[in-house]
Amino acid sequence: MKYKVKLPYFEGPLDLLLFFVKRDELNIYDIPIAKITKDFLEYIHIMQMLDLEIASEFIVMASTLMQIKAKMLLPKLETEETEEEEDPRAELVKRLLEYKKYKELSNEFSRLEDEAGKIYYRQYFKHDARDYYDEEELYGFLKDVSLFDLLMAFKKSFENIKKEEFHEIEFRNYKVEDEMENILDKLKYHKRLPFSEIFREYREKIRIIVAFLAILELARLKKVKITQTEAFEEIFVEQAFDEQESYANAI
Amino acid sequence: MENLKSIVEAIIFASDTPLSLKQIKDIINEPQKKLKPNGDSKTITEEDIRKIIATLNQEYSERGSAFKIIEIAEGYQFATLPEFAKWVGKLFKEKNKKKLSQPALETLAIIAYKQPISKPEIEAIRGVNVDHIIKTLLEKRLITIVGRAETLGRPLLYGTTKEFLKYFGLKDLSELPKPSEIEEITKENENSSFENGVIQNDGEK
Amino acid sequence: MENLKSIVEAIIFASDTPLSLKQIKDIINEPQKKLKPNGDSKTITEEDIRKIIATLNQEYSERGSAFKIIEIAEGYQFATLPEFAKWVGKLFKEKNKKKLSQPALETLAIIAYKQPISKPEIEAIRGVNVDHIIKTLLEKRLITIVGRAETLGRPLLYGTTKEFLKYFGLKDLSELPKPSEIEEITKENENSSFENGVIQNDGEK
Repeated sequence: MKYKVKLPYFEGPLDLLLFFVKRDELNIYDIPIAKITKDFLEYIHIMQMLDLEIASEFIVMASTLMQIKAKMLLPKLETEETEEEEDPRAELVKRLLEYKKYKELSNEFSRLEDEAGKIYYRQYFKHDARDYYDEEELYGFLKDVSLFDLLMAFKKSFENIKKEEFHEIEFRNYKVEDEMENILDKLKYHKRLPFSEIFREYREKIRIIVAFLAILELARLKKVKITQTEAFEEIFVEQAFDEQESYANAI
Repeated sequence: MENLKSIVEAIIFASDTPLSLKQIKDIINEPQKKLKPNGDSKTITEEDIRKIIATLNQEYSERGSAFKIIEIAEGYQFATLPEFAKWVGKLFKEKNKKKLSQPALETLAIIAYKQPISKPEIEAIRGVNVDHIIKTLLEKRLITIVGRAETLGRPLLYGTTKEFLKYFGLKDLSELPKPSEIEEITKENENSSFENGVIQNDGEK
Repeated sequence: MENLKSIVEAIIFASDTPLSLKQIKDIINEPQKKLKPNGDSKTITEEDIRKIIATLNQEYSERGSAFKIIEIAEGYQFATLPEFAKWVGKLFKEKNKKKLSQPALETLAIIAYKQPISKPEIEAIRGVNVDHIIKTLLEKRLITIVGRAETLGRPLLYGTTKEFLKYFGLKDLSELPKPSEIEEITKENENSSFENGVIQNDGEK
């Protein structure tokens, strides 16, 4: 059995450094770099001894600390540039302060979370005359739809496809009427369509069956003609009459 | 009693299902001494609660309130009065008007990522007829006709519009988030969020 | 006026999301004569509605109501008073309330103050990878994708949502807790100490 332990208190190297600063009451603007580096490495060492996974961020920080330490050991150049020379710790201090700020703010958020958790909204709304909207309005405007929603919707639509591969027959609300519409629609752009073309994009048996019924129904209503030049040749479906719709072919 | 009345009011108000007298009674009587209403040591009966609800409704009516507690088969719940139905109806109509439906959103997403794309291709992905949705998206100027496919029937091809980009704050289509980018974030399964301590169950306080 | 008050009450009461003054106004003002409150021909302003809400809340408070209209997430919605939390909480006992973890709160704090912000920028501040946290926050709809950064790799930018405001009980982003004095100290120090090299190396202790 393998145990994965996460030391609870240190969310990352900055968190650990802040812990040292607080524990030893260090001046954050004047961190004793040698001492804190030593403590930091010791902590990593303990983690290693405990066989804990050490996040790469800790290793990176360890090397940063050692670099700073080395820089600080270098004799200061007594040149006119001295004034502009930056404290090697400056960048680290800045990061620590920044992180500290948000860490403290998160406590504030935690308090707000508790407070807001005491408030409850109405959750059951039946019988509030919701049925007043008409179906037409259903597809409205975008609002509160973000790119994330869009992307998730895209992903979801493909997940649906995957599912269908496993369940070849799945009940769907295919209506003969809808397919009749679809077929007539297709015939607007092409007066004559091979039978197979009508079913080409359909991957579900049920839909093909529905489409087939639709063609028969259209034929019965004399809205399409079904022709075949020879036995076993392609069967064609064509419009039974040309309306102004044939303009589409010209486009 | 005053205190108890407000408690009953709060419970019915916030419940996500209609509540029976028994359910309300049980919540109030639950043996947790510190939760008992001030100095009230006897248990509450269903009849008490029925009376409290009647009192509340009496108060609402006196105040000319737009809502009251109604009793339906499953129990008690708040509802707005029927005379406000037309206003409430307008509210939901407004809300629905402003919302892109899930089917429309999925269709828009497919067009955005696969454009130019024809209706048959969209239908092949979504598995349903999208005539009506395409029409609406066209009307809203979120998509437009960008040409015709070379395939048989030469179906119209759809693509997204400038308005679409503007709404989502994109400069051009190359800025759409890539499925792989989110994949990076979402590839881990649900369990991992617990391992990583994102959600904490702080249990009973 | 009396009538209008009840209409405002009904609309807010029936809504399951916060409604802005504008939304309420638009529902009431919509040019459908038959829906206008009796004999009231002038249009209603947002200020009128704000006053009506104040009056309603005054009435609720006088009546000792368990709920009132609160301003939340850029709108108004009915909610129970916090003192009833222990009772209402019992309704939802089974779904023990999951709180956000410390890392999630820290990440949210950074996003809230620095939005729009990219993942690399968040990671630079936190010093750790935030993939899983971002994913969970997206799924909880506390944050959303708001665009792309101009910087190298054009990373996605994140911002907070209305759900975020609601989750933390905020009216709007201007109500975010203030970063206290720390920031001032930081600034001061940046200007004085670092730049001028005032920090001296007082040797290793």
